[in-house]
Amino acid sequence: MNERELLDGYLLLGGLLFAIGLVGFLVRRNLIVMFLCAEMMLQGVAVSLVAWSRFRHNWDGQSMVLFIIAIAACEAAVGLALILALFQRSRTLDVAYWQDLREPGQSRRVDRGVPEERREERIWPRLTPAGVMPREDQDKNKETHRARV
Amino acid sequence: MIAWDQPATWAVVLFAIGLGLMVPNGSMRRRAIGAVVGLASLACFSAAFPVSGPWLDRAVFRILALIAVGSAAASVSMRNAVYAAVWFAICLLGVAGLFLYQGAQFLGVVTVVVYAGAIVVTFLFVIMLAQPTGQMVYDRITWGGEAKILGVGAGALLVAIVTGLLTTDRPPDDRDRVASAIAAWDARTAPSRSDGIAGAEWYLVDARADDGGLRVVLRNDLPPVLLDRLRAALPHELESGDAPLAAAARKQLDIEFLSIEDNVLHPNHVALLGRNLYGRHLISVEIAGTVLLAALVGAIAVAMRARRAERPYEGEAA
Amino acid sequence: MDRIGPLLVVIPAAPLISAVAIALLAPRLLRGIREFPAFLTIAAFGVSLIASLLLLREVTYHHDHVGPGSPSFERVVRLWTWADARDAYWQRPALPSDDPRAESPIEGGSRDFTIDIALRADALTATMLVMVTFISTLVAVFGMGYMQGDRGFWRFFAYVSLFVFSMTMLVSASNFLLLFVFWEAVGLCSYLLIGFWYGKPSAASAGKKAFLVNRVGDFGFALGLFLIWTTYGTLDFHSSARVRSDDGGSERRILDSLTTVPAGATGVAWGVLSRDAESYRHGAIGLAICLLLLVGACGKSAQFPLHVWLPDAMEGPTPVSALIHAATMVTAGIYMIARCTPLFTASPEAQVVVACVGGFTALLAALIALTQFDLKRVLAYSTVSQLGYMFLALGAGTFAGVTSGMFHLFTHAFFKALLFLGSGSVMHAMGNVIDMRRFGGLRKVMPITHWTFLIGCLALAGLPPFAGFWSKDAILGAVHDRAHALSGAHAAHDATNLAAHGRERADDGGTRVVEPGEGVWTLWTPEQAAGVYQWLYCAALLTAGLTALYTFRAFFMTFYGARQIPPEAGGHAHESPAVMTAPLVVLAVCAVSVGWFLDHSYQSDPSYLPGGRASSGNVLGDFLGYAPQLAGGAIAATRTPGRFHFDVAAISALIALGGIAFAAFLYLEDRREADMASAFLRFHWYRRMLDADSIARIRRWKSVDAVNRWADRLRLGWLARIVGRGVLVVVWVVTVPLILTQFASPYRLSQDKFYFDEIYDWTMVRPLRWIADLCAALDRWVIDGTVNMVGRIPVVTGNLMRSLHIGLLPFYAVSMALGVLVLVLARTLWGS
Amino acid sequence: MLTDPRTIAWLGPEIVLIAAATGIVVAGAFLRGSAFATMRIIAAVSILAAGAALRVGEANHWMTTETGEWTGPLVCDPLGFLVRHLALFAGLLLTLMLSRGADERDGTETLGLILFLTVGAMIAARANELVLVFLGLELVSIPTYALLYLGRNDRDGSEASAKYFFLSILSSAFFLYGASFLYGIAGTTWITAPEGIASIRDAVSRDPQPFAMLGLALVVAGLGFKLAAVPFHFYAPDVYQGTNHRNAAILAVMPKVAGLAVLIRLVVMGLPGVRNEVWQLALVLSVLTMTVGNVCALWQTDLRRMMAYSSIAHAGYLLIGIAVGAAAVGDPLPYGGVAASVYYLCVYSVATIGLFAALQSLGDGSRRVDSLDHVAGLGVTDPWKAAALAVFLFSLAGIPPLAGFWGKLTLFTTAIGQALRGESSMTPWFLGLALIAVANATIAAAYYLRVVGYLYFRTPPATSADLPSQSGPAGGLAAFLAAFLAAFLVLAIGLHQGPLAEWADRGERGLRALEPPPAAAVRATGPQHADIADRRGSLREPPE
Repeated sequence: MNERELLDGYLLLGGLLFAIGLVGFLVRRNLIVMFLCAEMMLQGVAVSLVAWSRFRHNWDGQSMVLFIIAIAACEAAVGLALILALFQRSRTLDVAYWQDLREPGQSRRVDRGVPEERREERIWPRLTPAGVMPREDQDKNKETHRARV
Repeated sequence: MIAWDQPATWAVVLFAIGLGLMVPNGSMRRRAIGAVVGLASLACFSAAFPVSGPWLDRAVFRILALIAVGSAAASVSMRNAVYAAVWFAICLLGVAGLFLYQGAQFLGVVTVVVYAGAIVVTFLFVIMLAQPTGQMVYDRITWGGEAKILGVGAGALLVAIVTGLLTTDRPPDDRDRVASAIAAWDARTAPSRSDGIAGAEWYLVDARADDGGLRVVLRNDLPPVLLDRLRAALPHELESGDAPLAAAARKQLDIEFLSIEDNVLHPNHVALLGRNLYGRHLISVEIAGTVLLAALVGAIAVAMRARRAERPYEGEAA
Repeated sequence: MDRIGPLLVVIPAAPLISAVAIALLAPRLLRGIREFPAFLTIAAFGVSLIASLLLLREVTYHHDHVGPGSPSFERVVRLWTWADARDAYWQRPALPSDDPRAESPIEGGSRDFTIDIALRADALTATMLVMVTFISTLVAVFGMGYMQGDRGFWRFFAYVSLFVFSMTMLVSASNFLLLFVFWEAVGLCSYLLIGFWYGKPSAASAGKKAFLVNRVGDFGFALGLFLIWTTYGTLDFHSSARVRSDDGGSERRILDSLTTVPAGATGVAWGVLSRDAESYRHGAIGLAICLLLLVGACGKSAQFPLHVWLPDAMEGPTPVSALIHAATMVTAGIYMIARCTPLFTASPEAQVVVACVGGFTALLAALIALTQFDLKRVLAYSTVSQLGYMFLALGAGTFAGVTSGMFHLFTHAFFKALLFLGSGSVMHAMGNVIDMRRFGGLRKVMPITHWTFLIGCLALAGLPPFAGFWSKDAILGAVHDRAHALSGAHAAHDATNLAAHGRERADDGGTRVVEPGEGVWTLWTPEQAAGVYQWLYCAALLTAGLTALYTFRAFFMTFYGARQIPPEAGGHAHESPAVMTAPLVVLAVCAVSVGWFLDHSYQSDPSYLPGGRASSGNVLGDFLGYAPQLAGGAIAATRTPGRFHFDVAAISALIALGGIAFAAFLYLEDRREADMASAFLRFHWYRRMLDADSIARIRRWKSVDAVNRWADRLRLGWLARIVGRGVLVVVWVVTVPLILTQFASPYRLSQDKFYFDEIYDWTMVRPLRWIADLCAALDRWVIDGTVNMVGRIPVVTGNLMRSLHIGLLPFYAVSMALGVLVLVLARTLWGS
Repeated sequence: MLTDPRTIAWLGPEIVLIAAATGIVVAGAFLRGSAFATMRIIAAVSILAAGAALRVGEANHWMTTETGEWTGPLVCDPLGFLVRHLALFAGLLLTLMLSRGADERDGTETLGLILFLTVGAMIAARANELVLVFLGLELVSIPTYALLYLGRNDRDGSEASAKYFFLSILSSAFFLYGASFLYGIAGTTWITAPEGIASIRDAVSRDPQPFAMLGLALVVAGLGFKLAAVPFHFYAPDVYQGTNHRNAAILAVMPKVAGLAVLIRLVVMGLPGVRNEVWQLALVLSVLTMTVGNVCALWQTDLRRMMAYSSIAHAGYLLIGIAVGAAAVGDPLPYGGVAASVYYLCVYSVATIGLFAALQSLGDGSRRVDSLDHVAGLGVTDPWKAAALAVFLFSLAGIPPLAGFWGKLTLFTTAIGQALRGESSMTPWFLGLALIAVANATIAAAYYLRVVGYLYFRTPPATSADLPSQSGPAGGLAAFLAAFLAAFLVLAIGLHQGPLAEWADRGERGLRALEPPPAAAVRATGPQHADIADRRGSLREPPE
């Protein structure tokens, strides 16, 4: 691969990553996933930068990627704390939940075409209590438990 | 205006369709179709951007690219946030591989360690903390039909723009002209030589003409014999293509050598990167430290505030 | 040590501090200390007065050291640059033309709009400052007694302090914009003080009237300023020494805000009034500027078309009338025109207009003043009349004219303030009754007021040793000389316009400098103008007689005759307290002495000042001669050795004596005016006119004769006789008596102020109201519809835009992303 | 660079602030809640000390750097000097604005974050390097996320912080993507540099390729978010409404200060090669922004929402200066676009912070002043604060003797000047821009004066429960002090407009001193690469 091809390929890859992240940011509703997608956009930027750095034979691009990673970590720290706080307040991670603040006179957008939520019977695994040896009679349905795990 | 005969165009269109089908809003089958279309789109992209070189190189590149882009698309389309995070981690691995392929070893490692190792794990942690029971309806739909169209359209538009820029014929600059001259010379004289240059772009780093003459920078892994021949032939070769360039070359032709290992592929890669980081970017490093501190303080304050019982805003009846 | 800068700052600062302190402290914190505002105000005014006197001394000191090369002295203190807009105006280069008036085409280029907060010290400013601060100090002392017990005691002093601040700033401003700002500020103070007792409907409406009428004048003034700026590219009075260096910044000081610019500093001189080539653009634009400025001056100084507000302004407290509406604010128009002398000198037609306005107003107001019964109103019309005198003097356009106008302004301030304060004293004693028919014979009750009022009346009437005599004589002499000079000058008025227009000379730098000579007459010839001035001279003489008559009419009605005290006085009418009489005495001393103290023309031969210029024989005139706009240019060319016009003085003094005598005849013992008027209205003369004898007399009139003869010649005698008789009967029997008796008898005319208010009501107010009604209808149905539609555009757009803010985060993100991509597309597709 | 003592001197104010912020945060962890007043005094004193350090450290240099001395990643020039002063002053006012009742519990964190944020704006004001620019902007953003959440502990506050956070990271991504292209074109992260050292400016001038346009548009998008320019403005109304006055003040000022400085350095001065595109972009954005901001602000009843739209509109005015500056870049005559923009930024910032401070001082721990009705009749009940509010509103509306008037005047005159003196193809654009700006100013007057009307011509609410309390609310006194300071400054600038205009002018001239000689000297189709000597690291190292 010559330099130009390498550059073009990486720029395209960066663009694709950025675009996929953008699409995810725009269409996903889970706050955490949106944030993940934003990080993906930064990955696209990083790929572009590294490609340019190689093409220009210059370190600055790689240094910049390091800074981007650092800042992404900062944003993740604040952002995740924030998301947690939001979740504690609303008990949901749905971004569409947050539309109280809007222009007066506008109506709240409601979900359309909500698919049926599958309410399947779930049996959650139970771990055996640690530390002490379980007595025989403590777990009446040992068999089923084991079968389900 | 839109060149429908180009694979790049189809690639973009398929990209849009595939992503549109993949993002969560529909049935499993639709998403599977989307994935297939997406793969087709990637194939079109690879057709639109052919690469040269040894097949192993090409294959590695293609595989890494496929991992990165494919897992990114998968991450976006997963209904479950945990899966999305995991796919994102895989995507990061692909990106790290791409970094390594570019010679950015340190960045590759850092991406794996910091991103995949720390940030994504934190994400997962938060997802675990914040995930209520049951499957989330909102993860399975978008907030409206037009949202999907607009969002996917925006992404596709961006890809279209980047692709368009990359495939448009850029006006040739000095470097391109010199490269084509070298390539022409190579093609003409290669039969009489035993060693071809095999892609002038690979060797030509830079070429720049100014009032002082023409300065050409080549990578220094050319055979010396070939170099002398090239030096002799270049002005003549340029004569047919670009008169001012040839005039500059006749006036003075400097050919310098540059080892790519001197730079981003240097054996002491990390040392040089560190030198750059703590030299040119010293102040930036300091400021980045400040940003980290500020983020730390902010995150702790937010977390502690969130832990406290909700207190109504000043005076507002709760 | 140069003390001019600090002094100039201290003079307005002290009243400003006083005003702010009173407004902040008096109503709440110092409610208990009633006298605090008055003392603070008096102290502040005292400080200003002392600073003004020191400034006068400084300026005089500098005058003594003025070299022969630079006959003027000015000092500009730039406090800071208020407005500084780079390249605010793009001046088109003037096209070269054959018109000799386009002497100095203005260079094209960008103009900075720069307004400095700059104060100036020169002779004119120093004179005005001394006058203003002196009068205001006395008025403040008087006001402390007069306003005692009023609910708005602190408010009064806050307003007065604010007024004095504005007035001192007005007279020490160094550019037109600053002048205009404080011009408005004094107008505001005037408005506030006229409507001081805002609960009283007449006071409120008088305030409104003053405000509105002044707006008309200010409108003209503002237009004049715009024209000045577009013509000269600056609003500075004179060449300030601001060098506009190439990089534009090095000269401007930032931190040292108190920068004194030396008078002799070189640099690009671009003041409006400076003796710089481009400043003397005259002709049509100059005339327009002058007339617009005149409109402004007419508004502020209550001249003929806009004089109606001043008499009503007497609704304010009497100290205010003395300070603002007699001595200081109303002279702002005079000051402004005197300040703009170079502009007016360049367009003599404007001067004629100024003189006509002044002369006509003087006569008109004097006629009105003859029959008023309100003491303050008499004095108000007298003020209008005296201001008319000053305008007349300024309109004479010679050095003597301008200085005599300023001289009259100076003396008038003292005796008119005295008269107003005297009338205030009377009002105070009479329980706020001001109708002269309701009191009389007060000379025993209020001896000090009586004597000081007498002195004021004598000064106003213009009897020899008193102040008004000297200044009025100077004005009459200046107008007289001007008329003669013009009628004699037309021989010298060469056919070539250029010679009259100015002389050219090359100065040292080789640039062409126009020494302006006599201005250009285009509308009428100098001899016509001479005729106008002749008439104005006669009118002024007549006004002098009328002045004496109405002054002493008021004096006799108030202090002589049968003793009569209205019940409002509460039975204890007495002389005012010392705090009120002391200012009267001080002013009386001034009114006696200031004239002969300043005017020495009667005793000295024409002498020469240092610098080789002729002395006008008047200390004030010589002093003003150092002011830059009087020191050079065309006005300096009209400077002649002063001489005392014994003939004019004698005539005017005799006329004044006659007026006094007539007033004494009518009003001294018993009031015959009313009898005469009633007799006049009892139709004796009318009946006499209708008897056969008088009809026969009419028939013998030549015009009637001529008609008859024409009729005879055409053999239509019978018809003419019938028609003629019919017409005669109709005219003489029905119409004329009705008009004359009911509306147009001289007495009624005078008493009803020549119906100016009614005329304005019918010609301006009511048509305007009709137009307004029409407009309202039009507005409601046509314009409003359109405007509402236009006005709805933002609202509709807003609603449209607002509907985008739906509160949904992903939507916002999509909008952002699409916005970016549109930008990218626009740039990559269109850009390439 | 480390050994250069000038670096320490140049970074002195920032060092002081960071040290103070760290100290406050650490001490606050131990003295939670009890020492808020002390901490606030320490913060204010540290800002003043930073101001002093700014003067001391830079006074010796900014005169010399006016001549164009290149100082590496940190530019030391009059523009940075002015903007850093502005940031410090804004930081001081914000520190004073913290209300005790509301912020006491997180007071130390809040103070520290405000100081960090100030540092961010100061860094962004003078960064001459892409990385540093990005870091400066992030140092403004990241504390803002936390402050938004801390400011108001209710649903609206959470929603506001969520919206701001997510849209902000999106805009950061855009900015970075654009920056990556600019870096790629140039092969270096220097924005401007003297001859011989590669810089983005030189590279783009040599080769204005399509990637430059892409980078330009993306960077402008990222910065447009900071400025709240249409279509990146959507967050502003919701976020302002959903947070408290102090945070609204931060949002209205700090990102704008940082964003405008970066816009000037990176886009106007850094990309002269595509100046036509830049000015067209800025012009279109300007028209859109001020129009949308103003028309949406009409008939708003929520004060902060109205102020959000107002701040959007003012961003549009700021962009006028950017358009003019970009159109005139490279011209020998300084047309004052950048200076007008910076000047306007100063007067806008002071008035806006003051307005929010006055509003904050009206409310107290138990009351809030959010809607127009809450300030009805304030002229009667609380004349001083009403007067302060009126001063700010008049200034924002551009009524003559106040500072805002001069800002608008200079902006509009520069636009007209550019129309008259620029290339003839620009004339209709800039004339139209000036006309639209004037029309917008009249629309703006409508809603500002409406508030004034509420202040003075409405009767106050009958029940005293609705009245903002007047008896010294806790912390309200300091906020009132801030409002008073700002009002004083607005009046002072209005009456004595010269020095600030001079500073702004000097700022623009300082930028122009760094400009390369006229573009004719550079070959139009030169090679696009960064200079080789730099890359080899042998011939000429950029000073470090």
